[in-house]
Amino acid sequence: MTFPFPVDASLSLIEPLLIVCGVGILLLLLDLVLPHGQKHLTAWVALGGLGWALIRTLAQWGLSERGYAGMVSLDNLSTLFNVVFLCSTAIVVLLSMAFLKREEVEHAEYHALLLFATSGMMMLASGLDLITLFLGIEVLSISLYILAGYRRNSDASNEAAMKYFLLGAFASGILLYGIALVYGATGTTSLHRIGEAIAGVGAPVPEGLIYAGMSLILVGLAFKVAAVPFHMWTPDVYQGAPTPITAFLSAGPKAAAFAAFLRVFFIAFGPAQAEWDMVLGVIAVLTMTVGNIAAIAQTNVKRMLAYSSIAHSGYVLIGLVSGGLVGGTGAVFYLMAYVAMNLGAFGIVVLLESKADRGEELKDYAGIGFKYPLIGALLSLFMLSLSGIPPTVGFVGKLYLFGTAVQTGHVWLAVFGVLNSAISVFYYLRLLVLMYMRESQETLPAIRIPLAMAVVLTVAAVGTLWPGLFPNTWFHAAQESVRSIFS
Amino acid sequence: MTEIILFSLFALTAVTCALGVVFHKNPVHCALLLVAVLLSLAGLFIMLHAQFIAALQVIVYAGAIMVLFLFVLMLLNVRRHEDVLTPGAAKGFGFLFALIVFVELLWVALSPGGGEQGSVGAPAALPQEFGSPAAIGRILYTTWLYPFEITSILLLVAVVGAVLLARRKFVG
Amino acid sequence: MSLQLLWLVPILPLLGALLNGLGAGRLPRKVVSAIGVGSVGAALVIALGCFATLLGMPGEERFFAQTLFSWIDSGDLSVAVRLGLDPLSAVMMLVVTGVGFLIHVYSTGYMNHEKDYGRYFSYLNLFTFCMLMLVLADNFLVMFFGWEGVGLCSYLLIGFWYTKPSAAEAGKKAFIVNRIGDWGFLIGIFLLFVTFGSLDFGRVFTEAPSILPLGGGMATAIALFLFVGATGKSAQIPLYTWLPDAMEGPTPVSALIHAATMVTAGVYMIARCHVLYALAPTALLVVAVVGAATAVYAATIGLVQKDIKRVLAYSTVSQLGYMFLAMGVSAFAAGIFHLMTHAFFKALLFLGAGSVIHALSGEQDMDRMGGLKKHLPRTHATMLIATLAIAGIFPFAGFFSKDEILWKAFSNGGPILWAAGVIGAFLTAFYMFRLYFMTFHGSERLTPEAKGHLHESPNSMTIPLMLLAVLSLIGGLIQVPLLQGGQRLDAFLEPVFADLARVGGAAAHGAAAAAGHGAAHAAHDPGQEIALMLVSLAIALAGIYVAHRFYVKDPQAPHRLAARARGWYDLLWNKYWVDEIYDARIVQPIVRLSNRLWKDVDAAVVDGAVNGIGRKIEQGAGWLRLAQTGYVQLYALILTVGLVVVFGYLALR
Amino acid sequence: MSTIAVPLAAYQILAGALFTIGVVGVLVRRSALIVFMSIELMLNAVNLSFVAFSRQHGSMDGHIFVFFVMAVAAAEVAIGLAILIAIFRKRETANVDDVHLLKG
Repeated sequence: MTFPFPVDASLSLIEPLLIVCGVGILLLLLDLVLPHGQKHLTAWVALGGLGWALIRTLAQWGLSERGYAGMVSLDNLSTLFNVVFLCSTAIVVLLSMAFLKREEVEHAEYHALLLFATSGMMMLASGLDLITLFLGIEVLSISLYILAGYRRNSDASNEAAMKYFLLGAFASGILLYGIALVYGATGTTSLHRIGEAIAGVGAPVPEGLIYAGMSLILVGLAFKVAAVPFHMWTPDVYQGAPTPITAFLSAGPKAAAFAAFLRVFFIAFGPAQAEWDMVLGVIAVLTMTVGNIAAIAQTNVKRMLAYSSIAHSGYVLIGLVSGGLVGGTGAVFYLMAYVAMNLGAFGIVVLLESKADRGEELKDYAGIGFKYPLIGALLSLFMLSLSGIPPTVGFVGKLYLFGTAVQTGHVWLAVFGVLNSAISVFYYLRLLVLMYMRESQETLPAIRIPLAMAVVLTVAAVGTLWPGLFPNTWFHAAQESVRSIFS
Repeated sequence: MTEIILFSLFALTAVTCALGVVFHKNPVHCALLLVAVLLSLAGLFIMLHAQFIAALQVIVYAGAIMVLFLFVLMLLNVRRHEDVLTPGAAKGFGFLFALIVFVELLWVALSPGGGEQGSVGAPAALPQEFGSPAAIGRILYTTWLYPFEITSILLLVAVVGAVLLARRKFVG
Repeated sequence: MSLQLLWLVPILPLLGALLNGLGAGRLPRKVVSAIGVGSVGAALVIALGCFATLLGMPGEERFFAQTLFSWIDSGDLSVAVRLGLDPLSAVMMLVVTGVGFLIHVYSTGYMNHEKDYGRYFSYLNLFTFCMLMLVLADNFLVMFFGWEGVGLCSYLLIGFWYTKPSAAEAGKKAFIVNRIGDWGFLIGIFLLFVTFGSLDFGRVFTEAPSILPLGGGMATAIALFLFVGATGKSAQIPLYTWLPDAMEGPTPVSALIHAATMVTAGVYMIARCHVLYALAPTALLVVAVVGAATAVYAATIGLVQKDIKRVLAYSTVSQLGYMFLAMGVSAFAAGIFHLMTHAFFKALLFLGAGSVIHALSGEQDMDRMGGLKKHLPRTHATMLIATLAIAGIFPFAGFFSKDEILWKAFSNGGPILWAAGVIGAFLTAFYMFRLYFMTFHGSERLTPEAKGHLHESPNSMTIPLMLLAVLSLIGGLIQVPLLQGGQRLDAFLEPVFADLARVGGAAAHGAAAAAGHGAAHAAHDPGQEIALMLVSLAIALAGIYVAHRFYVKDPQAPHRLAARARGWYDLLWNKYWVDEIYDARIVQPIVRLSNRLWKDVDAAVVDGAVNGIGRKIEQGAGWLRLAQTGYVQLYALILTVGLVVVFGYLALR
Repeated sequence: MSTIAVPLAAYQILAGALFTIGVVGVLVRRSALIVFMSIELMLNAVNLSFVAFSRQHGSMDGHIFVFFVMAVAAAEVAIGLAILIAIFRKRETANVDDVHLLKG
């Protein structure tokens, strides 16, 4: 019997994904061979795998192919996002080294799960089918539930895992129901064919079902990007999760969810933009405002950064609402900027905290600007970038994003965006004031920056400053990536 | 006619038992009621020519997943004498908004252009093999190969995670 | 000197900032001073060279642009980091580098005892760099970069003495209030981009008259949004509250940033965008009214301040008001003229005040000064010149610039704006001489410790004072009214403002027409100008006279007011009878009003509103915290509510 | 059975009802185990919907989706129960509203 194997199942299409999954499985096997006390070596294996995948990904830039019955797309969007995922995961692996050692939880599973989560993100960024996207979300989310609860002996970590899981599963159910309704209305789950159906190619489709499905899918995705009012899990999970995982959560998975958001709403629901434009715009404004205002009242740094990350989701949403090539470019550029500066900020948080969640309160930052001038300067850089002060990448990103909003006739969004970034200065600046303008309550111990952390901070600082001064490379990358989904 | 009777029977069982799952005090009974829901859904699946899925429903869901539930129930030995529902006003709002969700779903299902046959189109004529394991296998391993492989990663992650979180002590 | 060297002007201070910043705490003081002062000095030399080259060119060709690199180039948005030199930016460049250089020199003396000497000079150089980027920018984005940069440096320098909580708070307030203004500027920039598809000055200003209809909504919106930015940076009503608080910083910083340069950025920006404003007469009227109101309002508050730097701070707000008044009546060149002379004498006043404070070991309360004339001869002499200049006494610099504004306010804006300006002039003369007399004349009311090491400041401080005094003395002469060929600054700036003609003469008449004074005195009327000049001179002299009466001749007058009931005989024979009438009928009401404005309006209403918004936001944050109860099912419920709303909006229409 | 006596809408309403009951369970039950079961109810409602639409369209894609949903459900249940066990070991509770250290 001949087996009708699909001709377009080419492995090179998903090569980085295969490498990441393969190395993840390899790590699980290594765990069996490595003696106790040597488990930290798995971090280097993971890094090697990520580096290899990164090299193969970079080689894919410019390629445009589809495969697996049109479910997987290799285009510049997926390639660019894969680079972001791989880099951010590598940074998190480096960030985690000191943490895992300090908390005495060095396990191969940790790195394997990071890699599996990364593979989930890659599925999200390359998926052209609602089902593929859904499964990608699940691979990613389930890895994250586990990682959030990784410190089993901490009540906060357990609680974070529980809340994340409960709400995540609930949101998944809603998302899935949305997919079912869209399938019911159009008979397909392929993004392109849904788009054609909505645009009126072929038989007319029942609108009620389509919009019902669209709203449920919107809620499911909005949950993943932590948009208000679907954000409630974020502060608790970010605060409770181990800090390197919080950094991880705020970077790659958020970017991945936005990649999916971009594909679903530009390709599948693009023809109906007039319908969702307003909803998403209002959500964007709510997200920025609630995120920024709530951040002001926080006393815990991780929680403050959680709200800050909510606010930044709001900014990115502005790009999605603006739509088209310019809006998409703004959103993608801002995501890259956000990942760089946010990972830098979390790097400092990881560096400064000590065992048993100490050093996470804002007051613990008093006076560190003088005690550790380099750390102070770097944190200042990341905070200034997050609040959008030139010449950092945060400024260029916001400028472009708000500019596209005005350009596409969403002046009100730009007004809210600019106002919000004025509000946000308040809490970012407070950290600087604390660092430089208050004396520390206790004598601060000397801190040695480990090599891995030095690499992380350097990369993040360069990623924050360089594209702020010379944004063209990033712009072109973002623009080409968004262009590739329209072709 | 038989179809309508069968449908009503299964639907009634499913809804009643589902309500039981949500409101019954004893968690073990809840689990058993959930099994009943799953089984009546399996009946509906057969009516919809999804024999293979119906079989999976019984084997995977009612068999494997529910056994896991019961196992954990026994393991934790949860106390019985406690409030079933969450205290406070949140409960009332929970009912209210769930009700609105239902009304909205109902609206969509019944609205013109919604679930009515005419607008979605008359049900298609079914091929001979519709719903059979062979037919499902054929598309599962060709068209849906990629998602199928993803599920293998998914289950691997779940296994690793479950062991990691639930084992008594970290080794080492 | 070749104009190709222009890029060195901003880059040199940046290099200085980097060297001092990276070497902070390691370099010896001498090296720090050499780098800090040397970099700005070199920038000044090159700036002078460029200026000379520019002067050597024919008037119409005095435009030069230099592209450093392409910053953003993404198809639809393309921005290059480009420097532009024209007469307007050349004047600003000279003011920034010139005054900046003197203040750097002064700082080597003033900050000599400071622990963080290197950090200070690093910030100061960085500020100079950002300010130069702001004035030399050739497009709105680079300008915005400088705009935000000076705000940031201002914040760093105000909070320089971070150990004082008030300094830290003041720094934060300055930054946040500035950011409120910046949102207006940014929105303005976006609207410009949408309208013109470009942010280059050249393109925007050339195309503006053909794209934007005169008085149209878009032109007005752009102009007003830009003005919101200007009010933040230039401390105009209602966003001025940060400037008095900014006096917490070191005094040279107050002189450089909060008097001479950064606060004038808003004025410069409006002068730069004069074409846009000419197209929006309503916006011009708003600028004029806000400027005039600020000029009077801040002067009134200045009457009762005891802290010498706070008097100068409110005075700065008031003088900036004059500049905006000039902008508002389309007297752009006059505004820039006043900006320049103000930079000289206000920097001098601050540095002189700094010298006094330095001599008294940090004392800032004028009640504990007095009689310093003989102890600080150089400071006294230079301060006197500056005070005369700001009071507008002939032939000091302030006389010419202020009179030009007043005359233009009268001829282009009408008598009400002019009257406001004259009242402001009277008040200015009064409170400035009050400051002068309280500090240098009368009895010595010093604290013992201040008296202990009372000394004239070192040369590094007094020489800049003297140079600035010379500038305050003769700086006005580049623009002598009524004299054939006397208006050299006007002539120099003329090519910049020539394009106003293309707006169809609307610029000259716009404000007047909008103000309801259709008969604009476009024609030059020398008799009227002289009359106005004499009036304002008389008013200023009156202010000085009153101040002299009350703070020198009879410092006890207010106390003796209580003794007025002693009867006719006493009163008739009392040679200060006139003074008392003055006092009771004029001075005391004004002082009471001033106190009320300061305590009730300034502190309670304006400051209260700014702080109140902050408090409301914090309150909102508190409510949001309440929702985040930690109960996961509440989170699920809120998610469901969101679902219901989104579903209802999308699917049930 | 060439003619269908039971209309698609009936299946959809049933699916909606089961979904809603699941939502109610998530919102009001204290016991984490029952909340998990309620989520299973929601997923099953989706499955019913998929199969009904599949029948309607005459394509077996919906069946495949159900297959995937079952895999996802299995994975979720495994992880959820593992988290529950971890919490139960530390705090002796299986009620979701007892877990609220993190807030504000």
